[in-house]
Amino acid sequence: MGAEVRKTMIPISWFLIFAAALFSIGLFGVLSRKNAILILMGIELMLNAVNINLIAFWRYRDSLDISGQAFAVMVFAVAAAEVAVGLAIFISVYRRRGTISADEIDLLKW
Amino acid sequence: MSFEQVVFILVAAGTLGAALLVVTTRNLIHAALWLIAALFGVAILFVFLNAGFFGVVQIVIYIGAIAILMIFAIMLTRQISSEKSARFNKNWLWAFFISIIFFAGIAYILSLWPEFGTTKPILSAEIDPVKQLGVALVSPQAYLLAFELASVLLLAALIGAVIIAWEQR
Amino acid sequence: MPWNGHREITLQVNKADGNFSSAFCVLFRLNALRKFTGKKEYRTGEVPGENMTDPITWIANWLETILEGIGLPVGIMVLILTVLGVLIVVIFVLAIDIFLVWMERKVVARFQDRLGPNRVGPYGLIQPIADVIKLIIKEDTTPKGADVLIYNIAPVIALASVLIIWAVIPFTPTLVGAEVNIGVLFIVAFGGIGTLAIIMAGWSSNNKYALLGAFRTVAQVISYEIPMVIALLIPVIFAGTMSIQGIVNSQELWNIVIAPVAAAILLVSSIAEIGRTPFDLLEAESEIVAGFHIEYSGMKFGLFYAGELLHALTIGALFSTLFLGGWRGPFVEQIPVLGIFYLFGKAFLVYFLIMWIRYSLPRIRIDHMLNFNWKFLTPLALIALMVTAILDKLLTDFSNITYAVIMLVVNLVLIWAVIMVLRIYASGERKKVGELKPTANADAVLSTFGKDVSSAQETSGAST
Amino acid sequence: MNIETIVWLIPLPPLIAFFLIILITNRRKRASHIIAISAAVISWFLSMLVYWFASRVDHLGEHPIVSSIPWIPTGDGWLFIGVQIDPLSAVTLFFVAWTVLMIFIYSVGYHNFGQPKGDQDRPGLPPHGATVSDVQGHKHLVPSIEPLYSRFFAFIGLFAFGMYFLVVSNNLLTLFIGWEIMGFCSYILIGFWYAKLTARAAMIKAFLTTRVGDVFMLLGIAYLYSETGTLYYRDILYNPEVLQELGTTPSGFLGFSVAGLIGLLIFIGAVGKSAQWPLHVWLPDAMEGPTPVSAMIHAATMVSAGVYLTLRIFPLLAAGMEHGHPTQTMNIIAFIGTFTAIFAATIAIAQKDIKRVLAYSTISQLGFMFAAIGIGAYIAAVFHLVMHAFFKALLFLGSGSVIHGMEHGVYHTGDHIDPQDMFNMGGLRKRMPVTFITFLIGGLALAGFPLVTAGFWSKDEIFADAFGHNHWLVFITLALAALLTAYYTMRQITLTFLGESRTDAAKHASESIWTMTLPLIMLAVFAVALGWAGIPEDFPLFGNIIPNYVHEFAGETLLEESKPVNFNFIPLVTSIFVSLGGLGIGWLVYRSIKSGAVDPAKKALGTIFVVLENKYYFDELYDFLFVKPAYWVAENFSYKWMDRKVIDGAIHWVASTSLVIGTFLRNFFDVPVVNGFGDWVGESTKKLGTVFRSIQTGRIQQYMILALVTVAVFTALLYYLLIIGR
Repeated sequence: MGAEVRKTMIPISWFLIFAAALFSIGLFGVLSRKNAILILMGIELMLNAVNINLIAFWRYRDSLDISGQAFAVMVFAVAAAEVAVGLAIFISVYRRRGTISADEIDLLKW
Repeated sequence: MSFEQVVFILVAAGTLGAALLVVTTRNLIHAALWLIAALFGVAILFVFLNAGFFGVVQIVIYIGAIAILMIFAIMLTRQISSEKSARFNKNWLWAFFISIIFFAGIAYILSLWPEFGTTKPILSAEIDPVKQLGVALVSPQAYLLAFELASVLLLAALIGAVIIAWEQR
Repeated sequence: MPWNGHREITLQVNKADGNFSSAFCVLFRLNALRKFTGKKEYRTGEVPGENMTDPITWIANWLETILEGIGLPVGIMVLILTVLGVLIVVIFVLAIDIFLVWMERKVVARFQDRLGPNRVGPYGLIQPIADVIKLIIKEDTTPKGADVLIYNIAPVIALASVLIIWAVIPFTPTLVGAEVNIGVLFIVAFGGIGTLAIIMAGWSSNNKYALLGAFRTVAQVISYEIPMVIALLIPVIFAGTMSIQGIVNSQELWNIVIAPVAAAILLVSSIAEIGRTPFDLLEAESEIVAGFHIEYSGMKFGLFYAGELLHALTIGALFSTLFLGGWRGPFVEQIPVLGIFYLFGKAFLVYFLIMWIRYSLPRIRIDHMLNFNWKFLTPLALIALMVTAILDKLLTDFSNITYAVIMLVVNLVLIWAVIMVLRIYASGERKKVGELKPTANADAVLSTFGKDVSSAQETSGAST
Repeated sequence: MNIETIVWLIPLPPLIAFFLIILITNRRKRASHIIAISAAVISWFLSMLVYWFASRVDHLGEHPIVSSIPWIPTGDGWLFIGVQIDPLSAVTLFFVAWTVLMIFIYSVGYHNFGQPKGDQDRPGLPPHGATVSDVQGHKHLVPSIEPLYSRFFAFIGLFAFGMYFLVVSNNLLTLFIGWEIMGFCSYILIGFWYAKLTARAAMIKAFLTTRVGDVFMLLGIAYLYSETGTLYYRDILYNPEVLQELGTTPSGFLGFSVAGLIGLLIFIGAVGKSAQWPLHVWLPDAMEGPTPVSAMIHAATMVSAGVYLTLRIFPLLAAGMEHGHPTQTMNIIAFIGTFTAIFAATIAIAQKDIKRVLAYSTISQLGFMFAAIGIGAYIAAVFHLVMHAFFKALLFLGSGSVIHGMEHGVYHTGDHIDPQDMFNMGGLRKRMPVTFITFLIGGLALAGFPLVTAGFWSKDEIFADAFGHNHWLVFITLALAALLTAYYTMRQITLTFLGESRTDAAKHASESIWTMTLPLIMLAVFAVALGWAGIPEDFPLFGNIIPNYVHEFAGETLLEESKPVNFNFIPLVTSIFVSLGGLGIGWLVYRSIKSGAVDPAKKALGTIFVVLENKYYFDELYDFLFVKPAYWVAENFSYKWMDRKVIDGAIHWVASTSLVIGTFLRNFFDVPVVNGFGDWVGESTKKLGTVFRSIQTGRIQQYMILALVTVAVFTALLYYLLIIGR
């Protein structure tokens, strides 16, 4: 692999930085949005960032060691489950309290 | 700058932009659609990593199921675009700074990593990642247990979702 | 002949499209023998597409040699060829689509004992052209309070999501768009995109009927995706690969013979997927005027319409690829181009079947639709899948013919069992409907009738 | 699917049927018997498959069909369990499969499937019949269906499982398990009509009596395991070193060798199961159970299991037997067998109940087999075991059919007489021909009617062996027993079928339905034809028509090929004489009995007959010896003294003292110290809570921000300290 080939190919850093950025954006969404569904979206973004990292490490390190992909699969499963339950909770909360804004759901305060 | 890199930069930029719009737009449906765009971008990036399988799975699960479910939930909770309430809660500045700090921290730590600049090794033609993954997921030496646990988790989520969203009448 | 040099280049092309293939499956590349991953081995030297038996491949190779002659870099060459291929196929398919309009109208007319279009051109063949022109020159309205961007994007996505599927359907042994090793999954994925388009349309038109249509769509399509995916898995089990070309190659014996149950499930759930009668709840005229595309007019509506028709044909092609042996047919090994005709022949057959169902059956109620899916289709699909998987493992070291026979027999048993269960269920339902309705004071009522209880019950029994 | 797997699968279907019926279909009678019978058919088919396969392996004895799996980890290594088919188990499997299947089918008819529910039938009582009104509207009584129909099929299913399990198992442990399962099933099936006092008593009696034997058997097995460290047939019974070793080492008990003692102990188990004297008392009472049970458990399979076991351990018994002189144990077995044969036969001639006669004849025939084993006539014993299983099952089923017919008559006439008393019958041959023919065949087989029937050949073989090895005593006694056998068989046939009907019920008896007669016919075929498989080669006229299949096949089980005794006319003549003589006498004595007449033998024998009628007063004896003392001890010692005085006293004392201590602790420790501390903690926590609760805003995002800020700060801190700091 000569230098010019290196230049034409994508280093892992791009993926990692991209994933970090995506993660932070998701984090911001989670922390700042009012609407619970949007918080859920933020969480999805973060999970996606994680997946990007997993796959990237799988691809750039030892592609025979499949664990990266396996973990990504688990993340998919967890994400799906989390969305299903989360949305169900939001809907029932909405039925009871007429809102799903995160900071109006504060029955657990002092 | 090779063709590949150009495409990557375009896709990545698009994805990040979409993600930013997700967390900033006021209109929930638009946010959801932007989320879909971002997820699609991630799928493309998966393909860049020779994980076409994950690309398609991403589309199936996230766009085909999760995003649509979210839109569905948004419609059910009737928070349609017309709501003019504040889109952020009052400590959003904190959140902003924390996110920035995290990004900076992660980037900094990563930059210290010696192999930061490594490029892809050649993926040898005869190994089929999908096949490998399948074998690994169901072989007792590898991830069979985790796989089964994931399936149990999904089942539990299914039932739980049904029970929670059940309308008692 | 510059074949040696050509080989190297093509190898690099493969490396390149190894990255691109499933990302830009939209890009339809005409690369023939490199992507051909069938059981059949080509001897070096004898290359299909040299002669006129496989003209498209031949043209492709010719173009490649030329472009490489001018000295373009490989990437650009691939890009050009790809875009070219995409254009060709899209145009081809859309042309068929226009013809479909005429066919649909003719067939429905025959079903309803009418003549159908017969004014413009011979047998009204030009009618669809006229329709298109009408649609184009129609006023293009956008409702007030609609979400303009989404409103306008939705039809495009709707059509594109159908067109994309053609990227992975193999036309001939040597001609397949994107030979992705996960074609089946790919199809499922872009089915989901179609749903998305409908939701966008329904929501963005700011109309409650449209929104209702969108809701119904989500409920229906997402639930019917499940049995469809499970049924798709069964050919995958037989072929041992998710690549569609691989599945076609594995069908010395058509899959429908060894897995009729899966075929039936796939057909039903795809009909539900494209929302045709009896599953046309998403645009039920009598309930929610036209469903999600109620606000659309002009060519935007045209796109939806075309998309729906084309989707039906796509389902046909898909079904024939997965269960009817795709391009397989006599002499197709010698003259690959025949495959196209075989494929479309089968596809139109299935399309006709779908139309037949559509124009013969009434629409079913929405709760029935959901019950039918969750309480009947999905369990059946799961059972079929398990049975097939277990049998497939059990019968590994049997000869093909035994394998096929046993599979068929088991499927028939399954069908029989299903029919039995349905009969029991139906008789129970009939009893429930037909039993004597509770009355305030049975004796009084019966005495007014002047009969004793038994005869009253007999009459009620007779009345059912 | 190799043959070993099939062998493993044989016992399974009945067990599955048991659970299916118990758990699911116990309310549906038709489904129950369909399940049970189809299970029996599957097992039968598999057994036939295995038998066919085994009979085509040559020298099956040296290399039988074996497969085994590790079961229990012992200290060093594993305890293996497994299956084994050698000639002995093959032939046993053969007759077990046939009889079980036949009896399953028979039970459907016997329990009146398809008849209406009884008027006052209650679960736990035999059906009393149902009144139905026909088209003319006048009511009459017909047999009614058994209330616990499904349960019955479940139980016999479980029993069949036990029997198959015992037959196919390849070690004494699993054999013992199957043995005990059968014991339990026999218990619940004898007491199937648990509302009858007699049935209850009989079930308890049977269980306890067999328990006595089983305890000894378990001792024997344990002893064997401790001596050899294994319970495999192949390891013990088929390698000469071990046998030699066991046979020669003295056990220090009355001069038995170890092998002898083990053999004796296990044999006692067999005595209990096969109802040999002195543990024979339970079998006649066991006739309280339904007739299919009597036929299957108490004639064909379970009681045969005792003989099967003894045959199984025959090498152990014969160990240390030098040139044909039987060992001490074998002598004991021979004695018990012979004694039981004659003893039971004598009782049998004085019984009135048709089933009891058969019960005693079973005991006596089993005695024959044990006697044969005792004198080393292994093959004769196997032969007689198989033959007896068939014709005795046939006889029992026939008697069941007779009783059924009689009950029908009783329902018709309505006068309350015992349908099982032979003196109430007579002349049934006209009423129920099929039953008569088959019963006659079975009876002749039992009596050993010359040349045609199976019983003749098997008994003849026993006689020949006894004679050939010069066991005079055994020979003569058995001959006498055979005479009596023929006598009471003829007595039974005559009383039941021949002559004139002595009651109206007998006049109106009717033939049973096909589900009952079909098994009779099948078994009758075997009762005749199977005997020809064992004709000795050097028998005049017949010898060479059919090869002596039994000898060749079953003989291979043993290590050293046992020579058939060369032919001699004396035993032949004897057996012909005794059978024909006995039959003749029986017919002469009983051919013309008027209704209500006393047994003519009673006039002839007088008091002896009374003794025989009362079974030598063995029940009373055991009652006096064991039961009464047991009651006394239980009442006076266990209950009054031990339980009331000692145990209760101790408990009361403990209770009162602990009460005192408890009050003390509560007042002086619990309330002040523990509670005080607890309250203090609670109060202070509340105070703290009021101070800190203001942080808890209930806004999840604030919490998250808080947490993340902390994380960020600490990470930065650590990073500074750990990386930059040095």
